[in-house]
Amino acid sequence: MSIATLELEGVTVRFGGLKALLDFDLVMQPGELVGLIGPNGAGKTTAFNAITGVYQPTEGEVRVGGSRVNGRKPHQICARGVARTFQNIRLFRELSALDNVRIACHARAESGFFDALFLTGRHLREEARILSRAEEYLEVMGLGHRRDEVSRNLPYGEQRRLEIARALATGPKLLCLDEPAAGMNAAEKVELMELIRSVRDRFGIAILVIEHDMRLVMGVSERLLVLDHGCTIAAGTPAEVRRNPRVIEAYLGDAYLEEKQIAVPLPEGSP
Amino acid sequence: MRLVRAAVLTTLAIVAAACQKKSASDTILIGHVGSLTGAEASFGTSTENGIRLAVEEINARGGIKGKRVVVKTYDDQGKPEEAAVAATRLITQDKVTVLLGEVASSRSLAMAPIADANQVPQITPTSTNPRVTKDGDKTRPYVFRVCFIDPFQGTVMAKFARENLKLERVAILRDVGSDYSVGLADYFKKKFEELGGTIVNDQSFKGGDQDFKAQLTTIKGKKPELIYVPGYYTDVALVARQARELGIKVPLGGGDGWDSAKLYEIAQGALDGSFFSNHYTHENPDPLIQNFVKRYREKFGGTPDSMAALGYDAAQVAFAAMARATDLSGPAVRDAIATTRNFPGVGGTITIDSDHNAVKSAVVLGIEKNKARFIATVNP
Amino acid sequence: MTEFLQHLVNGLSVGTIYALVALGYTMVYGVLKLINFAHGDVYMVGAFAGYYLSELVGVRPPWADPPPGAGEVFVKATIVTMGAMIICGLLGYVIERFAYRPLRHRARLTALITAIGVSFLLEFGFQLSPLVHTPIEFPPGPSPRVFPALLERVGYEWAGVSLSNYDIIGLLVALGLMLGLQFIVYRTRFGTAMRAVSFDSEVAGLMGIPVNRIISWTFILGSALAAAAAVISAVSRPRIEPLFGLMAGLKAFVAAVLGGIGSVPGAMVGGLVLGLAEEYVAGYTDSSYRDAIAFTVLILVLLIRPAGLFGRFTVEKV
Amino acid sequence: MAPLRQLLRSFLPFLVGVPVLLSAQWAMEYSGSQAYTLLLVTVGVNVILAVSLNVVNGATGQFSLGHAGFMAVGAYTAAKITLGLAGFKLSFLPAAVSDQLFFALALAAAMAAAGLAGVLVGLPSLRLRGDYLAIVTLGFGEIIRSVIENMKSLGQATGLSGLPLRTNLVWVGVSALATVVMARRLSVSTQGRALFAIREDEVAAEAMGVDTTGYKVRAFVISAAYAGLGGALIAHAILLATPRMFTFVRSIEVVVMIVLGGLGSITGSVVSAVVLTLGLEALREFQAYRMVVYAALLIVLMLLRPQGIFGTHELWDLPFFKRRGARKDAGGAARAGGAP
Repeated sequence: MSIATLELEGVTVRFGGLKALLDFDLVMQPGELVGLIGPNGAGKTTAFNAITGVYQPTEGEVRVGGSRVNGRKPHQICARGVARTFQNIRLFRELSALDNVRIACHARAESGFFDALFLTGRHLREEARILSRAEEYLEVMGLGHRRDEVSRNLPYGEQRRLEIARALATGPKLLCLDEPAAGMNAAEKVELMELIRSVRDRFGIAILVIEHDMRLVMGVSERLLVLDHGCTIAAGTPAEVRRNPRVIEAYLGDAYLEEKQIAVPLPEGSP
Repeated sequence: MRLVRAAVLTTLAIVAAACQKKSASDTILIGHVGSLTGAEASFGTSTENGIRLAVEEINARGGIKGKRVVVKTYDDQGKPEEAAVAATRLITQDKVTVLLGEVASSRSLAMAPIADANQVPQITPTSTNPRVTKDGDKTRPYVFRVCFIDPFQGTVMAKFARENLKLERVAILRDVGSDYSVGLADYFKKKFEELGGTIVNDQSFKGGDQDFKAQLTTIKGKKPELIYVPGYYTDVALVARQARELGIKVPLGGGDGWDSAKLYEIAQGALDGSFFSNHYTHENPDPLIQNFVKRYREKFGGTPDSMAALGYDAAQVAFAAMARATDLSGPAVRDAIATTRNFPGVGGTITIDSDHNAVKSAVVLGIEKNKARFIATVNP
Repeated sequence: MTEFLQHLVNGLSVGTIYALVALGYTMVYGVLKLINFAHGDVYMVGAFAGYYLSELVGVRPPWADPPPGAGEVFVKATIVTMGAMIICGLLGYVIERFAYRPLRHRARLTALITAIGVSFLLEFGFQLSPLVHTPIEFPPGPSPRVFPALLERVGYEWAGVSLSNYDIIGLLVALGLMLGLQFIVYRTRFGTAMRAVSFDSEVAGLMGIPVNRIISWTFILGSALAAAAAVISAVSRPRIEPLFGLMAGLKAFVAAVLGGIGSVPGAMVGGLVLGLAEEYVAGYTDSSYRDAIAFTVLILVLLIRPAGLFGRFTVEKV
Repeated sequence: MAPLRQLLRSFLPFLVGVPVLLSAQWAMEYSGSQAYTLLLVTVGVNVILAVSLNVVNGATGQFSLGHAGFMAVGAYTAAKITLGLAGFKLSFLPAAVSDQLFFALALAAAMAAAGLAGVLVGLPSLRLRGDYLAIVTLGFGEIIRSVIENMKSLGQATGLSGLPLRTNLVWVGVSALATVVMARRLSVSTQGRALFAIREDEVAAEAMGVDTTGYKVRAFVISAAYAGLGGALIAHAILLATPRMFTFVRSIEVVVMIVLGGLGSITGSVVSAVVLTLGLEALREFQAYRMVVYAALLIVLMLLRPQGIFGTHELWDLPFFKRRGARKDAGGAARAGGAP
């Protein structure tokens, strides 16, 4: 068995007395597409922050590619192959779409300040490589025509896609997407999920995606993890999770269930 | 972008206009670089007033060699770089015959090499640092001063304190931001210790500070018999008040930076019993001095301080030299300034020595009932 | 011990002035998040306003013959102080209205530059030689002026430690103003509106709060506070000149940052701590490092508590 | 052949610039007119200061107010070296060449020393932001000045005087050129973009693999090194280094230059440094009124053009220069117009 791309073992994050995430376990294998769902305030983003080094886990261990990353800074974790997007879009607003992606390519750059100041061969080759790679990612995300647009002027959906392009450009082994479809309409959402799946297939990377819309996430992910109040209440294939009463309870409340006597429907094409 | 273009064009137009002005042949242009704005604007403005008074007088007497004297003043904001640029402009563009300034040694030091290089004599009214007229070991050919140098004034007060007042224990409170104050304090300390006295404490402040009680409290604990505060009147008056408020009863001592009517106005009697060295005293019945004080009052209001008196003297020395010089070329005027002997200035009788320093006697003044009184003359 | 106590008194006396100026600073900052570089200069204008007003009302010094009665002293001191506060309040309003408001939605550095411009304008404008000679000489010109003794200084001595009624009045006024400000900020409608604007001026505007008016009043209040500080400081240290607000402004800013900028009690504590730190450093060590030490203290405090003593450190939500 | 071309490209601005500067210097000397030399030196030094400060304040978005402190470190380091080496000559070289070599050494040392100070000042930037950082950098500048004022070996308040005249148009020109080239190459390189990322969103930059702490310190170091260079040059032009030259007011002047030019715009900094320096010189005739006029102009300019002369753009981005290609880059033109 190959080394897991990401392993979280008993990760707990506390803010003062508040337990934002409790005893969280997650193992992701290369190329896996996993969904992380749960109601508001369930600790999904906290889990992301613990993985990417924005918060330090109070307890537990985070391993990327087999080595422990607790206490590492976000950029170091990024260098080990974990990239992310943000729930509230955090693009470099005043910079062009191309520059946004090129900045992310920096994570794999080897030349230093000296090379930049003296225009060494290494620097020039690197710049050329970065440019072509950045353009490639823009194309992949369907943003080629927006190359020179200032990112804050892009339409909302394109900003979301640009964030994904930017995250991809860091050359990750694991991509963490924080509600990538938030604020989109149904058609756009489906389109985006298809795109995410194709990205996974094309680059062969593992993807962890937070999504509110259960239906959507069930459609694309092979495995689901459900959080509520910081606790993992369910894990497994979409089909398993769908039937889990705790999930239904957390999501919809007992009253709703009793009244309607329904289970969460399965979207088309899911296993 | 119209704005940019407009700004650039205006700048160019003003520069061009400034360059076009040429001094007509029936006038003599002298330059003054002074701190008219900035933290030391008060001193620069005084000097400027003194110079203006001197110019007015010389023109009333028919000018020099039949030519009117015109003074051109540039502000340097109290910055050495600006002083250097202003001096360059006065010399190379305005073609001044003589350069006057600056008050502070640090700025005069920035101007001196330029005066030397362009062979235009510079007379500084109040820069007391010995290095102003020296370039390494040799005297700067074109730079002169009409004031004391730090060693002289510091030494005078040390001798006065030790020999006339028979003091044993003295504390120093110096303005660490002013080369003048640091210079005086250093030489005072050296001489006083040489004469067998003890410096019980050496504290410092920064010009413009509002509160000196921290230093004074510490000084009080050391029980000195005199506190030597070589600084400018702007700070000294507050120092004196706060010393009295803390119950320090010993006299204060200082240098010519004290000399200003403002000192007494702010101090309100807190300086009674104190001493300072100076060039002259307003009380001197000498008509030269009384005339100067009177005319200054008429023109500018208020009593001239030592900065004004020395600015006036610097201009007078320059005028006298120009009158004596064979022609108005830099070297000729320089030679004439260098041979100034026993020139009667309001700040004492000036003789320029081989180091281009003014040799003149100092007076020690005592303060009684919030007024300065002549105590002794100390010859160099 | 006497010396230690004397330093304590001195430090509190200096710290009071820092605190008073810092109070105005911190209020303006709290609402606008703008380093009002001109605050020190408003303080300076306050001192000069007091100076001119006392010339106009003819303040007589305590040693005049006959000495002014208690009633006269009180009336004239009140006129001078209140007058200076009103003049500075107006100045604050004008500065805010014409130099800062048009730039409110711009990058914050932009407003900083106009603040510097205003600061230069006041400093260098006041340094010009007088253009008007009657009834007052204005501008005052670069040489220092003597602030009149509004109130007779009464010195007390206790076990070798001397202090005066000036110090006591200053400290009491500062404490009173701090409490008053706390009251305004937390107990009045105006204060609630101020806090709302400070939190998010856009949303506050949507909630029907007249944002412009609140900001104007904050400026007026802050500037009036500066004037009060100036009069109190100038009475005990009666030398005023056009640049004397520069260092006071800087120190007040340091004090405000030290206390946690935006916090009223923070400004008070920051001012006193700064005053005491400077005092003890200048008194017990080489005094020429006084300013350096003040800044070192600041840097150390900020490295340990990046939001100052009373400031709340906000973690950015990711 | 390739490495040679590489080298050529790397030093191209200097290969063009140095002969121009040399001939300017020669023309100046030949005509015997030194009138504008010192003024041009001040202009050049201000360009160096503004462009280098822009690396920290404009590109990286860190608000530094301590530039004068770095200047002081550079000026004193270089002054100490030239004074210390005043008696030495490399006997196998002509005196002038030997002097210039020593000066080059002094400048390099000035940059190194100021860069080192930059590390020290850059460190708090890791924990502090915005105004807190501003006041701390200002404090560092004042501390540096305070230390100099108290050091006997540095001449206290008088400073170090009697420096040899070493700064000329060539040195200043080359240094200014080097500063501009540095800033420009940085801004189009991946390292420079990392700095922009920090300015735009520190959290996102960190998440995208930018070592924000490292890059902030590096920005400080580079900026400080060039400020030190500026300080060393001005000291050897007026032959003096005194604490008076390096007050926090000096730092503020540089901040004014970069904001007025447009934060982040290299050409903006250059133009504004030149215009402000020459403008103030032109106003010198007005004596004490000069500074009042300057202050009023500052306010009016900021109100009329809050984004600075160039906004965040470079000269070549402006519609004036790209009339032909204007339509192609609609985004750029919209940006140049500025936000409402």
